[in-house]
Amino acid sequence: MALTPGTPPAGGAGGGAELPVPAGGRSELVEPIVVPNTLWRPADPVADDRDRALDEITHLRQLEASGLVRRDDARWGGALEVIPTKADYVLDLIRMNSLWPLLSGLACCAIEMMSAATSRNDMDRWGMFPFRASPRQADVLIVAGTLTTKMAGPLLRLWEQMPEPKWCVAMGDCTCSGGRYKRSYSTIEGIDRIMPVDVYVPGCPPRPEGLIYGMMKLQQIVKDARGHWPEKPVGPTVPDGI
Amino acid sequence: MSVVGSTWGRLTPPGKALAIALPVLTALSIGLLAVVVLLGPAVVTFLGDNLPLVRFVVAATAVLLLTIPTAFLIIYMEMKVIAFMNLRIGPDRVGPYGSALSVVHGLKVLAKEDFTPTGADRIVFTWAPVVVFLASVMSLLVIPFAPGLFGQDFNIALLYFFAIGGLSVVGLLMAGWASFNKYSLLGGLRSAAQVISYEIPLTLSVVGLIILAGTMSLNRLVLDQSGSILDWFVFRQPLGALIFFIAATAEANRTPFDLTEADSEIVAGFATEYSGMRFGFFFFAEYVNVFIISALTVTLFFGGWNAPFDWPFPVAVSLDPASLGIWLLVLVAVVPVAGTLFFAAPLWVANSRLPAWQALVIGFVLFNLAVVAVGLGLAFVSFDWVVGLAWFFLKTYVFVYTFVWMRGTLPRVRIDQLMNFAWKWLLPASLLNLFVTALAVVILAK
Amino acid sequence: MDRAFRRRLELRFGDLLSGPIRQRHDETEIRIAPADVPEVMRTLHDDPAFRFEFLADLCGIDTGRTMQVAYHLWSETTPDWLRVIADGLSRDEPRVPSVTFLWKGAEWMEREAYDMFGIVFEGNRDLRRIYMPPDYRSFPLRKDFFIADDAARSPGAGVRPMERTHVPANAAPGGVVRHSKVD
Amino acid sequence: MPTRHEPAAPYEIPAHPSADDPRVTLEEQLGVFEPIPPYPPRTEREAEFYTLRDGEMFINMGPQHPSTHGVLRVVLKLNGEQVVDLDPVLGYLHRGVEKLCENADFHQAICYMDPLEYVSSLFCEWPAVIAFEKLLDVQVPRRAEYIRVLSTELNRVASHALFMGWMALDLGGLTPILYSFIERDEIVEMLAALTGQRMLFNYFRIGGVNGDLNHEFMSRLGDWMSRATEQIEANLTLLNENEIFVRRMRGLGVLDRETALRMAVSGPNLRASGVPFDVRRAHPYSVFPELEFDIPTRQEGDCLARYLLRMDEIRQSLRIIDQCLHEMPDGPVMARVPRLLRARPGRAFAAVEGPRGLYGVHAISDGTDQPFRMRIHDPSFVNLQLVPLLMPGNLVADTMAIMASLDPIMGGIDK
Repeated sequence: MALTPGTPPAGGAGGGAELPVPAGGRSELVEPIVVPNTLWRPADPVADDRDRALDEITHLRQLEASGLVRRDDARWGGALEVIPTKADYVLDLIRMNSLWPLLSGLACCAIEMMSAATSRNDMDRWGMFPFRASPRQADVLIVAGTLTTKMAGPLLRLWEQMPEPKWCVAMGDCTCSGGRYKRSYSTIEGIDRIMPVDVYVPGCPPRPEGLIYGMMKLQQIVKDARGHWPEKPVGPTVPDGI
Repeated sequence: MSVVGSTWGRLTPPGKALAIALPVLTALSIGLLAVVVLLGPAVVTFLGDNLPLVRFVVAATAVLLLTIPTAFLIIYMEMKVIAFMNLRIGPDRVGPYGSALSVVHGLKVLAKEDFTPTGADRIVFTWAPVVVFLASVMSLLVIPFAPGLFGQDFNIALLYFFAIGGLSVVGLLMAGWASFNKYSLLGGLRSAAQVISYEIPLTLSVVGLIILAGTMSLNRLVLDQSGSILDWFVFRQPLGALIFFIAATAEANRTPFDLTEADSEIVAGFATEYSGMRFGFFFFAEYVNVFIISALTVTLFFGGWNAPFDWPFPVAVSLDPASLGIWLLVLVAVVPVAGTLFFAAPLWVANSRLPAWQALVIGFVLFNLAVVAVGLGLAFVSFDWVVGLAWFFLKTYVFVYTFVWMRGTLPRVRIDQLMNFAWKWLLPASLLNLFVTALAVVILAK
Repeated sequence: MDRAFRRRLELRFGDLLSGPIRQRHDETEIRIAPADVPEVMRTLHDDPAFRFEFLADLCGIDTGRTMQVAYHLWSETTPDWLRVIADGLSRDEPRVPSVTFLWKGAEWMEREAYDMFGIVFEGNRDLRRIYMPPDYRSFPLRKDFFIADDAARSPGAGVRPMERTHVPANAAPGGVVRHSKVD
Repeated sequence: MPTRHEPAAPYEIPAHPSADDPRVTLEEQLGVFEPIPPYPPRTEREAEFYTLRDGEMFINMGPQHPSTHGVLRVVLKLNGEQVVDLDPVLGYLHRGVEKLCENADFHQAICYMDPLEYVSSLFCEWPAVIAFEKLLDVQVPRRAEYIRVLSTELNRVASHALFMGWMALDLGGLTPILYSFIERDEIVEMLAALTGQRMLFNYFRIGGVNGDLNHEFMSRLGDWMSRATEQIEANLTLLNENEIFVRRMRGLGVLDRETALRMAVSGPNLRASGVPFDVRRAHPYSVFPELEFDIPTRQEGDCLARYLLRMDEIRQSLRIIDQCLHEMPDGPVMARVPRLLRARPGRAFAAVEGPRGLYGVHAISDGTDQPFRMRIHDPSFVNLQLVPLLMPGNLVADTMAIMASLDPIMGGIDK
């Protein structure tokens, strides 16, 4: 796995600004699909302008130009606009409601992660409970605990073994920024140096309620992604100079 | 210039082409319809001539369609029941009381990325889930759900069932071998050893029952148990029933015998490398197996679709529409109106804010509900297959609940304990059961 | 402080001790040469007068000048912790005999000391890195291994900015290595 | 036999491959991840382990595995289902705590202690605090001592409750861990009311504790104590009367007395083998000489004995908590300690008895406000050495049982 540029510039230790920051599954919405009118010329000269590109002349503009109804009244046109994205939307509603975390804890936060799944505060209510032991069947990687340089490789391998669509939640200060071990010689200051992160849950460790809140934020992200998860930057993105 | 001409003039070339093509297509479709209408009777007669084929196709389709909601229902049941045993709430966000969550899980698994790991044997890896799933579905085919309601009934149905049940092991072994993963390999070998060694007590435990009934057709086995509750085989073969239940649990890889996907030992067993819908097939097959094992236990030992007691209020619906004559029309015309008014009037009287039309609407809905309820009640007491179906599913889900209960309660046994139990306890017990049964039959025959 | 215990130690290991026996609070500390570790340990473990059966801790120490290995022992014959310090290991080639022939459980602790300080325990049959990756290059707990933004790089080693004026005696000019006042 | 060791010679300004070093690429840090090392074996033990006889195979368990608690990695050498040998690989959670403590002053060093044993954090603070107090010759008020004992015993109960759940989970039981988490959450919430944090309560201070008992803590504690015994007994009946559970644990991983002493094991694993060594009695600290409680000991030394012994310790801890509540004196909870501490040069060693054994801290001061050397001795680090000793000959499923019965915590094992 090509994690780094071949010859990193010396002294580029802090240089993490220009790298592509992993956006948490977020991307702008697609344009509604319009059906170009290639079958007849409009009788209305207002709508019949030849200088515009052909695919801009749509049934909806016909309707607007005719002045009989407003564009929003066009039921079939509205359907044409909505249906293609609606399917993805439904798919995202489905994905949002069944997020299976990977049963992997690194350190202290793992205990709170387990506590978030147990009786007192029950993550199962949102369909997040079946902690899959195999990364092949997991949707969310909750990185709970300090990430050391020795553990980074196995963690990356886990992340790459998970099938798309997948999300990553950084739980705890150590995974968000290095936390109290930032100065140490064997820790990685925040997992976003080696993998894309969707939700950061700060705290040392965060309470289970905090984790559940983060997971609900992740649900919102999944819902807003509107089925465009392939556009999400996937795989490790490493700043220069590490 | 005529309207037609102006319209034709404004058409672009593709528009013109379409304008010409549309009538042609219409003509063609009409012709096709005519052909169908002409040849239809011949086809119908052909199907009528060999009805078993039709019946088989319909039954297979119905069974295949039955598995999916069954699996969803059992998954949801397991989630809720185990949550209840864990003092949790369980899923309650998706759908009413989280009832849609299992469907959502299934659809999500369907939409996941699905890949084959490097080094895996692609063909075997691809076909293993299909084999496992089909084995479950095919063994559903012989189970009599109700009098006259079964896929196929042939005199070696029980043998067929065990044969197909053994087929699922092949699938698990394929999955474990083809995954190119040592955990999967361990899981597959465990499942092979376990299922093969539990096949023997499973089969031997029902031989005594076969001796008593003299048949291997599940349908006739159920008919033998009709009558009072004491005719059920569980009272004539208690030891056999116990052995069958235990062996069946191991057969379905359920706790405490779920060594094949032991989460805490071998990560996910044979399914470690499976993702997406292939994993979904395993997931479904597990729960369909639970349903099948429960159904077979009910069929063999707990009377199948026989009611444990007769319906105390015999109702004879002898309504012959022809005998009513003109009154039938009156009935159809008057009863809905009267019923609607009957339900609507108290509402309208009681609530002064309620407009009359809303009261009428509500009344009409209530009336329809009442009609449906009465119809179902009549069907329940009059059509025996409805009664049978109800009893069958009731008993079956009692056993499904038992499986879930065991899963929530018991830890897992070790592989050597599993084998010792199979060979040192279950097998001698089943042989003893067989011997005693045969002896009793011979003595009684004298 | 157990004076009688101190006397017993002096009587038993009079010539083996490389320094005075120190006692503070509930601890008794003796110092020996690295070569004498097996003999002293075996005596402490087997002699019915001592019966130090329980090894509480084993750790390496880098005092900036030399390396040390400290063993903490417990026995029911004395209320004190006994600290045995194998003193005077060279920082370039630190070597000390292993005590795994008495306490096999010391194996991993010796591996840790090797991993952190580079101290070689002769006789330990599994002496490899235990924490750091196998291809790791240096020994983190040595005093000349600085973590990033280390205050010890600056003069006034380890003193917080609120008292910059105070420069402790142990702050070498340039503060390369932080020597210890304790020997 | 002297082993190959890497040349310790060049020690100029560090060539340390840490994440801060711009000269080191990430591949170098991530390292190789192969069950069979690509390099030639460095020790005879490694050479012996990594040679396969026919019929044997390696299986690499961890660092991410559901039942290696945390990121322990174990390379198993299997013969079918039977474990021939295994080699634990540590260091996946090595955070360099000792180095960080040497670069922090005494107050800051205490807060690095917490995450070591994230299930029983107070037991990691305690020896450090005692060692610093020895260095500084600080006398702790008696009320502070009582509060320390009270809070740590509560923490011990929480830790052992979690142990029960994990034990059952690794044996395949689904439900008990949720019950034990209910207990643990109650205790942790009341400790949060006392200390302000839910897991890593940085509560002990040099010369006392960080605050007196408050009303919420006392009310929660009384509420819990009134029903603790019944709840814990009820949870225990779920496992102790379970035939499968008992049959899988009895006679598994037997550890005899001499081996336990030779392995320098401490804590419940040692007492389950018949050695009544408990630091609270063997080398009394704090106010334990004034409290009366028993040291439960068992002779079998198998997994079941270790499990049952921890359950007995829960009952003893409840006794101690009860006495603390009755005998707690009034007074201050902090000694008069200057904000800027300067210990006089010297060494101190302090040890406490935790839920997993002897937690020790060996602190050296050189006159500055920072510990010159801070050695942290963790019991689970030593206890984990038992796994290669007890495992061979058992089945794969027993690996989980034995490892769970030793109750390791990775945060403490690789500091």
